Amino acid sequence: MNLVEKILARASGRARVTPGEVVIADVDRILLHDLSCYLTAKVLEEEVRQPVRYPERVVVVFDHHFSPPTEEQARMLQANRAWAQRHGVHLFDCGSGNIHHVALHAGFIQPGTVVVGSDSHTPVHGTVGCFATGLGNYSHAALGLPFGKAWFRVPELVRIEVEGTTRPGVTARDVALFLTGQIGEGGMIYRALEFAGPYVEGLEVFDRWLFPLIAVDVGAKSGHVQPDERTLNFLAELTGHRPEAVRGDGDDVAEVLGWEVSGLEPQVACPPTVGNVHPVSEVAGVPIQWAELGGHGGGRLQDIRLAAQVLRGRHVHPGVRFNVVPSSRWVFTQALREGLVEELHRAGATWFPPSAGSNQAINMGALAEDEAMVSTHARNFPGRNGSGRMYLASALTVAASAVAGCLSDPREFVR
Amino acid sequence: MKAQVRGRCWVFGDNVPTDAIVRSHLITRPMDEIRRHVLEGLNPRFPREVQADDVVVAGRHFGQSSGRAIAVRALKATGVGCVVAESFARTFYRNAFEMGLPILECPGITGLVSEGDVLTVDLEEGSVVNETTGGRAQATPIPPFLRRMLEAGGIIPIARQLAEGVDR
Amino acid sequence: MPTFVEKVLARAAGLAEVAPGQIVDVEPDLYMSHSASWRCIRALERLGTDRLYDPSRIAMVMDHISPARTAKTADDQRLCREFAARHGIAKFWDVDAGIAHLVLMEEGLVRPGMVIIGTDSHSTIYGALGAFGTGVGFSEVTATWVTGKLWMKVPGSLRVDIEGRMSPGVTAKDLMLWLIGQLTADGATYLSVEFHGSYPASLTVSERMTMCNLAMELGAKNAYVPPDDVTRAYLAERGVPPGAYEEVFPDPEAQYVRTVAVEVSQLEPQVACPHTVDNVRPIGEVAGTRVDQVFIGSCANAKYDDLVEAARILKGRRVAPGVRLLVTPASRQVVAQIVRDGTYAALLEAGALITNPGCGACAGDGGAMADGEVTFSTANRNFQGRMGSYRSEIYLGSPATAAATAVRGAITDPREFL
Amino acid sequence: MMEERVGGRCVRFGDSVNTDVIIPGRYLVSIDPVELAEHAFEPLGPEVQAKVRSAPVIVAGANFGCGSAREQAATCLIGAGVRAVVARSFARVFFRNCINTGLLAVECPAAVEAAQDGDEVWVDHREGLVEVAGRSFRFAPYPESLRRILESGGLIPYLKQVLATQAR
Repeated sequence: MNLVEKILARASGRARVTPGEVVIADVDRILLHDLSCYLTAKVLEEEVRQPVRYPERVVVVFDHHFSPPTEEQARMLQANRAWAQRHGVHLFDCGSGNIHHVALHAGFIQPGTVVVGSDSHTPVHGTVGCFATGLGNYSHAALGLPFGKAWFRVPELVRIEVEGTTRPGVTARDVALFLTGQIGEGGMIYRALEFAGPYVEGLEVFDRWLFPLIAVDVGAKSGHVQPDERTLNFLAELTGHRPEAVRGDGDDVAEVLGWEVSGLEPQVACPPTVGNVHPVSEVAGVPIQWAELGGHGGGRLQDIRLAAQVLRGRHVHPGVRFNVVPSSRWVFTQALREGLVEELHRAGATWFPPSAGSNQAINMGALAEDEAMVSTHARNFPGRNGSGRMYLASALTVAASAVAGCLSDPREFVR
Repeated sequence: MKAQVRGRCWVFGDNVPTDAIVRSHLITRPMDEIRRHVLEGLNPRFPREVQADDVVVAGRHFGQSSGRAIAVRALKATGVGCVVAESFARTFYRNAFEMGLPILECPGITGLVSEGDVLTVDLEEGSVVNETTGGRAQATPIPPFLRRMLEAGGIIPIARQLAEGVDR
Repeated sequence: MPTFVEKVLARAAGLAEVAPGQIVDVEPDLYMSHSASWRCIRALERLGTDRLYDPSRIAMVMDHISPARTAKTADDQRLCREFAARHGIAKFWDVDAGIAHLVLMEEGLVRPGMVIIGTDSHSTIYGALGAFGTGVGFSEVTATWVTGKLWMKVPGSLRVDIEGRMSPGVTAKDLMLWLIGQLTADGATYLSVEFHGSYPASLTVSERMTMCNLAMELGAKNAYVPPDDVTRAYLAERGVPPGAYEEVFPDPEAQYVRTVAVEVSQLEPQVACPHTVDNVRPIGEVAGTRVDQVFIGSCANAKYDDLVEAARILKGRRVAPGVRLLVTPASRQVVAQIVRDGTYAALLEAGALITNPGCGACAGDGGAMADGEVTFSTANRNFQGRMGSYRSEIYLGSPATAAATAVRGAITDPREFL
Repeated sequence: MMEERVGGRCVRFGDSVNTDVIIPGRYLVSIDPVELAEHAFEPLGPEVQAKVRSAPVIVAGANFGCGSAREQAATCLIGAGVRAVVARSFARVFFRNCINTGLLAVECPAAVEAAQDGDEVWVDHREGLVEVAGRSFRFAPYPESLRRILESGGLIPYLKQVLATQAR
């Protein structure tokens, strides 16, 4: 069995499972953010009327708001706090960081487990070798919270093998964007993805992170990297506890796709969709007014360090506002210790509280018509950020564009 | 669950995100308000003129992006009888059955219909008949597990049975 | 014999002298508009002219909502940016700069003897540098853009003589709240408030800003601290030499409507209770009141000194469980300072949520409360509904009291931590 | 253009009514009098709001309009149909904003003393007279310069006239 089948078989109490069959599996972790917690709790309280069976498995992170701008939103958070307290679930209030980064940093994600969440990018946790996927509020309210279970149709597994050595200025984010464009939105509906090959295996864990992250954007159910020594060391360092890993047997895959990325240019996902990916040379020169490090795929320490490489000795273009949103308090504190907060501030960037940042423009990130933002965020669909256009790119490209005032190839800035 | 839905169709393209079904800033509003803005960015006439039992037809990967269940709830609140698409984003697909909105995957459907055609959709057989043109298409039949959910009106009524393994 | 305001308005009106009650046309030296600038631009469109009297006197700072969270606000802000570019308005600061008042003072644009109008009522703050600052409506700023002139009624003056040294943990904010409690919210309506004596002379410009800022809550038209070496040093640090301004002092024989003498040695920390700024109690009477949120921000108390004061209490301690501590530094410069000296790290490690600089929760940009919630705030207003629900409450006090309150989760005398 | 004599039924308020009560900050995204009027006095509840909408005159105690410099505190009253505010005293920026938006604001402590909620109150700003239920009270009329602004309907219309005259 492959990794997904092994995890789902274990979780559903079966000797083996095969693609296509429906299983009812135990879930080890349920992740809810501020918006979905509210809606899920409402369904649970009003329609299901059952207690939360395993509160210790439930993690709520307020990340879309770093501070409620309206009374209506304050009420929603107040209701969430009361609900979390009543049921004894884990709560991380505003300013803790992005839901997925917080959950991982706080040690809630372990290899071989079933992780479900209302956020569609929940598959990102497959980075450490778990089966992770996004479910709707009704799944959580009807089965997850009251019974600790979820139904799954066992997916077919597709292995994506990436090899090659990228050139300086080309990052894991560029490779991930490139794959999104190659596979296409919806190209992998209902399937699970295994990211493999020397390129992916050679990456540090927080760079591998960027691959399972794209699973949902190509329509997949989940994405993972087989856990290895690096994964286990990473988790041991994070939590002080070295977990056991489950690995797939390797043969049970429906399809194997391969890419060689040595010659790759930096990539940009252009409006209106995540799959509309172009090499930076095709879009360089498009004026931008906003730049942001943040979101599920950005705001990592790695991103902040990369941006600092570009901004060292330079200043943000006067026509651009550059927002930096750390992915968690840990990252923020570490960036402060490394002097990166001062460095980026001095270069003209503005620091924001750890959160989802401009995702859906709840505290920030609404654009005027004809304005454009380049960011490390995961989505660029129209309507999420006011009237403007969103471009997605690597931290290097975001920083380089912030300096130039238009989409720019970061290789001109880092050598 | 009705066995058949008959109504005018509204046609949308590929990769329609949930953000386009319900825009982000509306999600905390009352459903009565949200309903009046469903899919308005793609077709402003839709929320104003949609009638009970109308059929939404879409291309590939309908309902991608955020897994917000409110996208399904809002579509349901417009009175739409069912959604027929080339394919669905998986969270949308789950949400639809879990909330009792009939949907059918029907490869080739977008080539068969034009906006405003009258369709008859048989949910049990999975057949789609374009009464305006006489064309027909066969959808992937709804798997028994999900059909049961749909017949129950969603996941909540059968949750206990599922959890206790009556299904096995 | 003229007071400060009579001298400064006479100069700006081109008259030898003016008397209280007289209506004069003055030529302000600087016109500040904040996030309301788009309204000024729309009013200008209604006027049907594009001719500005003197673009170099126009200053715009996008501080109240920073950055935008709706397309409408984003459009309004873009309108301001484009207007500034089109008219060559060099004194334009975007959403990342901070609170307008602070930005203008830090940039050395506010100088003794100047007459400054602003679309913000707390424009009285410019008195901290010996300037005349007053709040006006946006239509008035628009009219001044075009004509360079504005009518003003010369106010009478209130003189406050303040002597003594305060004990540690008691600040200029406590003094002002106490004074507002004593004189009430309209104790200085239409009046120019002058602060004299050894106490204001002993303060930093930052603390003087707090005093002149809060004078607005007495109903004052403007406020004033006589310029001195502290003022000159502040300006010199910002590249403004003494020759670049003319200090204005009241005549020793000046006529005041009222004179108040205050001795501050025995003053305790003070708290303004809901829902008016003059509902002031000594800390002992409200200590123990449970809070959900603490906000350290606003033009009253989010300056460098204020955040250092708060951090002194928070360093090595943690915000009480269940309490949110929201810190919004006043400006980019303040952020740079607190990052450099470790204050930022101390606040962060104590559990504070530090936002980007700006008006923040004081202007309704974050920090909203649900029914029944309570915020302790270092801002200058606690009116019903100002931070969310009409059924929530705001208590006002100093940064030190705010920090102590955050640690305990209930209103706390900061002297317990010093 | 403003008539010399305006008035009607009055609604009475106490001291220090602040601008956050008159028009909460969250509505300042608008400058339209009618839109703003919907939210005037919202913190005090719908009964008070209805009273204000049916009363052309506000009678208030000391320090009316204290708080922020927001001009919409005057604009929203105009939108609500208020023609005059008679107070014991005004916060100064509010007073300026009234003149500048063409709303009559009169300080007349004796009239405030005499007026009961619901009384007929009429103001003649040229004569400097407030009538309360038939009794007359004097106040100092506006200086010429302010009267011209007020009678033009506010500062912007006034300035428009001035600019037009200069252009001729």
